[in-house]
Amino acid sequence: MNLDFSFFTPDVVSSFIVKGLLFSLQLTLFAMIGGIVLGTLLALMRLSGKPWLVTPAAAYVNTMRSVPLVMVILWFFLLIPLLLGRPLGAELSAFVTFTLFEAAYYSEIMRAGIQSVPKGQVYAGYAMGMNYRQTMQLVVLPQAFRNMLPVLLTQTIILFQDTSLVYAIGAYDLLKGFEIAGKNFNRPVETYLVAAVVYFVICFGLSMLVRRMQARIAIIR
Amino acid sequence: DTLSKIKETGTVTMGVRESSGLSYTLGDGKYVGYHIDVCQKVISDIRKKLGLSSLTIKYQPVTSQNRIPLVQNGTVDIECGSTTNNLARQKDVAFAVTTYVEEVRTAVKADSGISSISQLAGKTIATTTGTTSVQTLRKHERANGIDFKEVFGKDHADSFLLLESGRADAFVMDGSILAKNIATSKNPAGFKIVGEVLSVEPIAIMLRKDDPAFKAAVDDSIKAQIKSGELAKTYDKWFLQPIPPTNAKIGLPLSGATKAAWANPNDKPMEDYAKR
Amino acid sequence: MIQINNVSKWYGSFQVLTDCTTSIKKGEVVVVCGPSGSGKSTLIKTVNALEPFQKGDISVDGISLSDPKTNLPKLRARVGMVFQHFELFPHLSVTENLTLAQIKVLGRSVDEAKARGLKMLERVGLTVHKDKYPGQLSGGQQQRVAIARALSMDPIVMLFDEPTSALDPEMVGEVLDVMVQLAHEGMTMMCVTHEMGFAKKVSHRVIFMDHGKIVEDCTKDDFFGDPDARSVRAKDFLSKILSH
Amino acid sequence: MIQINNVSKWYGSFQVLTDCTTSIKKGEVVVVCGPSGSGKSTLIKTVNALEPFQKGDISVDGISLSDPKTNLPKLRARVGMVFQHFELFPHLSVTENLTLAQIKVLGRSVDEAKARGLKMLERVGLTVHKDKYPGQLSGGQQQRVAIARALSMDPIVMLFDEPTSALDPEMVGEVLDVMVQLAHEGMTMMCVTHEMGFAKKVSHRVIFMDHGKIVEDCTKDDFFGDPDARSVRAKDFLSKILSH
Amino acid sequence: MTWDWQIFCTETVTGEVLPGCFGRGGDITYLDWLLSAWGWTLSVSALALVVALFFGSLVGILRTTPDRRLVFFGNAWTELFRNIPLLVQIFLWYHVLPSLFKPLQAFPSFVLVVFALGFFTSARISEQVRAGIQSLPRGQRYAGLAMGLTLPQTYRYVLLPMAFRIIVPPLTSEAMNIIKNSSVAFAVSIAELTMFALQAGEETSRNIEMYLAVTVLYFISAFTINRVAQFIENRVRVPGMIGGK
Ligand SMILES: Nc1ncnc2c1ncn2[C@@H]1O[C@H](COP(=O)(O)OP(=O)(O)OP(=O)(O)O)[C@@H](O)[C@H]1O
Ligand SMILES: Nc1ncnc2c1ncn2[C@@H]1O[C@H](COP(=O)(O)OP(=O)(O)OP(=O)(O)O)[C@@H](O)[C@H]1O
Ligand SMILES: [Mg+2]
Ligand SMILES: [Mg+2]
Repeated sequence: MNLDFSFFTPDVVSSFIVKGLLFSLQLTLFAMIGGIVLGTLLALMRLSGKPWLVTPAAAYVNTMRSVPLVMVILWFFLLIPLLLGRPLGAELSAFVTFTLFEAAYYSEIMRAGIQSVPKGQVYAGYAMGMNYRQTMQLVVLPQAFRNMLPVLLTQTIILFQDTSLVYAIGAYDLLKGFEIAGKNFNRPVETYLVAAVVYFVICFGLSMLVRRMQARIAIIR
Repeated sequence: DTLSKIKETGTVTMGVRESSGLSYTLGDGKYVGYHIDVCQKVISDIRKKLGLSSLTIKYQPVTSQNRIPLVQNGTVDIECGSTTNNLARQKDVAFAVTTYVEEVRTAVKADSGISSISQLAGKTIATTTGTTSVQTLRKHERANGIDFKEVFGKDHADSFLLLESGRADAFVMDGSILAKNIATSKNPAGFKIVGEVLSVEPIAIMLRKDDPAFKAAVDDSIKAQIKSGELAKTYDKWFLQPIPPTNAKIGLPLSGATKAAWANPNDKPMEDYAKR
Repeated sequence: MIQINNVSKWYGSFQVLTDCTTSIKKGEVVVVCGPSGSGKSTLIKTVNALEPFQKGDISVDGISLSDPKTNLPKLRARVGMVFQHFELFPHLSVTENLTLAQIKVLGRSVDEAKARGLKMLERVGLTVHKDKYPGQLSGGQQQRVAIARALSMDPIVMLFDEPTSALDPEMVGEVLDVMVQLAHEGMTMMCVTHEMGFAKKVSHRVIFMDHGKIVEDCTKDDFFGDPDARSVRAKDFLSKILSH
Repeated sequence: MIQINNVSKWYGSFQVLTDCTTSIKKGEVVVVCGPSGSGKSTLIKTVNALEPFQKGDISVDGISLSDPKTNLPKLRARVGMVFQHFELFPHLSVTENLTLAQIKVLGRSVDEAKARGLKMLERVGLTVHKDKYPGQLSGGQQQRVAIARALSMDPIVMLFDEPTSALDPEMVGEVLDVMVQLAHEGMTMMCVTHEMGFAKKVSHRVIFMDHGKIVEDCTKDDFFGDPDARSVRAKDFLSKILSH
Repeated sequence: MTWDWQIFCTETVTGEVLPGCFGRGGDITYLDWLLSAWGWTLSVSALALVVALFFGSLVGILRTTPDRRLVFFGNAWTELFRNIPLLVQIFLWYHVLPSLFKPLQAFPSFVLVVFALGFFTSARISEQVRAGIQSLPRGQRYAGLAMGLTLPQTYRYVLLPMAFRIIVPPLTSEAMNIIKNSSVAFAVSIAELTMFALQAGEETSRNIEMYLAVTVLYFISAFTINRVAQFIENRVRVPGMIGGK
């Protein structure tokens, strides 16, 4: 196999790759933060013990987890304009869909995290006069979050890779950048090889970074 | 309706493809190609007609799966990718007069000795998922009783790679796409386009249904471009001259079918071409 | 100070507490003992409404728990509680553990809370560890911090749920010492514990529970001095606990 | 029976055991005590090679552990071990817990293994629970099953690592009773425990460890009878343990 | 918007609507095609799941052994396969590796995609298996060894039965993910549900109907897995322990 990377000029990188990379990173960051916040709320609903909160939260999470993300993206993109009566841009649509979808996954992680905090901690919070919100916010969630950091990270790496599914609605992400460059120059093998390396470096770097961060914020036991 | 919406908002949303023969991106939000040039001319004509001093064009990349819903739901005002005008689609959307007639052909390796589709019995043929060529191939197989193995690339670059790497003996696809892939390949002399035309497809600008005023405005502009020879110039620019980003020449002369369509502007669907 | 009247509690159809009645006066030290699963932890948790109960009533300092108008968090802030497994907040430093509830619940300023917390920390003899995290302390030290944490809220009564049973035997002493000192200072205390030495030394009364019932509720001297007058179950329990 | 010669062990750069030497004769009962973290568990785990060590040698029944030709699993099968947290296999019933290793390691038939296991279960007085799962038993019962499990392998020596320290005080007695009986029957035993009553009653020798070193290794009578002759650390430890 | 459900009864070449919706004698309706695509999706998923469970468990176990080299190998495997997007991995398996290792060309794309998807998922399963084993008290391993079981026997009889019980829920998610991720198989010419949706949507211009049908089938497949896993979870629940642990 003769490989030809000569077309990979700085110009190509800046016009094809950088834009996609930025979008992927933005989308990942936004969906991660939004997803964790929303997911935590869903997890608290599911753990509340009140049927009128548990049932809708569980239904939402289970449905989202049973449908491929690309279908959710597409449905949201195609159907919401029909409901709203006006179109939503591909980007905005992607931000909203990813947040809603990832929330289902993050909620499962946060639920496990909350359950990993001993019940005695909740009792201790209450016993000191804290109310439900304070106990969750000051005692339980900080611990749940620290305990679950590695899993949250793994999910975020998946999320970063999944941003490529925005192809379905014509948004432009990192992988799309590589693919288009590959098609325009008709060098798919070379671009995919570079893509593999770039993704590996980013994702692996990310997991290293978080591993380091975790060592710093992990709970000393 | 679309014209008044354009006038009101001062913007028009153009549906574009990231990488098709007639419409592709150079990255950085730049979209170019034969159909895009045609559309830009159409839009500037419409701007003059509406008496606007400026009109912002928003580019909305579309895929073959979502382009029709996007035109239907109003996200896209004028779709300038490379969409085949056929009867099924006419139920959902409208088409402007045909701007280009695509011919489905076969690319093979130059040294393969294959010169006709009939030599492909028992061979492996590549084509791309989500294109009409797949169905064309199936029809052909059924009609002539030829049996060939099919492999489907996820996009044209993939399919071409199948041919290049020897996994497939032929690549059946729109002629313009074949020509472009060959022109930009590492060894353009190693491939050739052979054999009969498997199907003929009119390519047209796609518009929202039931908006005759807008369609008339677009049609008029295209007809004017044909008359003034501007369309032929645009064709020459994209099919016979070096094009970005690689400066390769596609080298696909104007076909008889396209000439005929220009001579007699119409929005007939693909099925009408097949009957002839 | 604490009035427990005919309290009963069920988990589903399983009755954990049956008709429990007792009261604790200001300055009194009461030890609760009994076999595992007899409902000691449950009883002590009902006192500051950590566990709801279905029948009867409890009042603390004259405030009824079953009154829907009672602000439970506010009441709990005035009742100190120490747990078997310490339940320090592992993600917070010792100082933060001591000040968190003072700031968030009592609304004290950070400085005020710190001053108060460090004073209590000094009292349990751990000032040097103020910047460590709970995980860096031994069990005995953690439990003493937990006591300091409860004390820094200026409680009117302290509840202890087996404060020494998760400790290495070597460390039991240091925690008991702090508790003895508290008792001598006149703190009202309700302690679930199996440390009979502690009960003998400082308690005024002993409550013995079995199967969710208060089986014995008598003075320390009656309990230890006259085992033959006790119920069969209590006598058996005492002999098992004291035998080895 | 057991020979421990100049054993040293490091975790990275941290030395857990320093030059430990002692021996245990057939039929002897030796109690190991000392503060938390002093290396008691580590020492007892090196005896059946659960923890590797870097210097010195240990031999059990004449077989050297550091000899690369020694079949460690086979040797371990002949040494019974009981853990602080029981470590029954939670997914197996009591009977399955008792027979698993007999079948897989000793190659006994299922019937043979069952017969032997049930005999040991009877010995610890738990025959009625043979079909239950560990999670359905109390701590004391679980620990007795764990002892029966070790015994059903016909061990030549039994190692105990704080077998009662995770138990409710009420249940300590039932486990100690089983151990006392074993000792009386002449089993060779090495026990890490803080139960000084047990040590006084049945042990022949007491080993006191501190900071990875064997600080005292003397007869029971010397250890308890003459504390003033002991090292400062051991005396201090004894007074703490026995005070409450 | 109008629905056109008849489209599923249409013959795929002639475009005639067939009575009964199923084609006979070489005729194929879109419904026939849809069901066969579902079959491909399920076959790819099932086989990939087998591959993923096998390699994921193996690698996960290696990462908990005392041997440094095995741990390193396991870590490298996991990082490699989880940090590159699946679609890119598939491309490499299909287009790049065969040109480097000629023998790979002989493998049909079905086999390649099963392994590609299997290996990708194995990286995630290995994480879960490792976490499951490490969540068991250290004493369990000691107890097994102390009774004379060898290390493999300790894994087989003591650690793995509990570890797998603990990780049933995350494994369920992975099994559901594999169904969804199997859609990448279309990239290597497997006629599964996503390819069906792309192709049939293009041919009929009824994208919405096709997507709806495919979404429903994906949902049914994943949800069935979810129920089956729940059943397994209940079956293997250990008496006396909460939550099946
Ligand atoms: N959340 C719960 N749901 C159901 N039953 C429970 C619950 N919590 C406790 N119980 C049961 O209530 C009974 C009393 O429990 P409690 O914890 O009060 O006992 P205890 O006397 O404190 O025992 P220990 O000495 O073991 O701490 C026990 O039988 C226990 O199994
Ligand atoms: N895997 C390990 N890595 C590093 N250090 C360890 C490890 N296991 C034990 N240690 C350290 O070795 C020392 C001795 O531990 P060991 O468990 O033998 O103490 P112990 O005397 O049994 O204490 P305890 O009474 O708490 O059980 C302790 O300081 C402990 O922190
Ligand atoms: Mg209790
Ligand atoms: Mg120990």
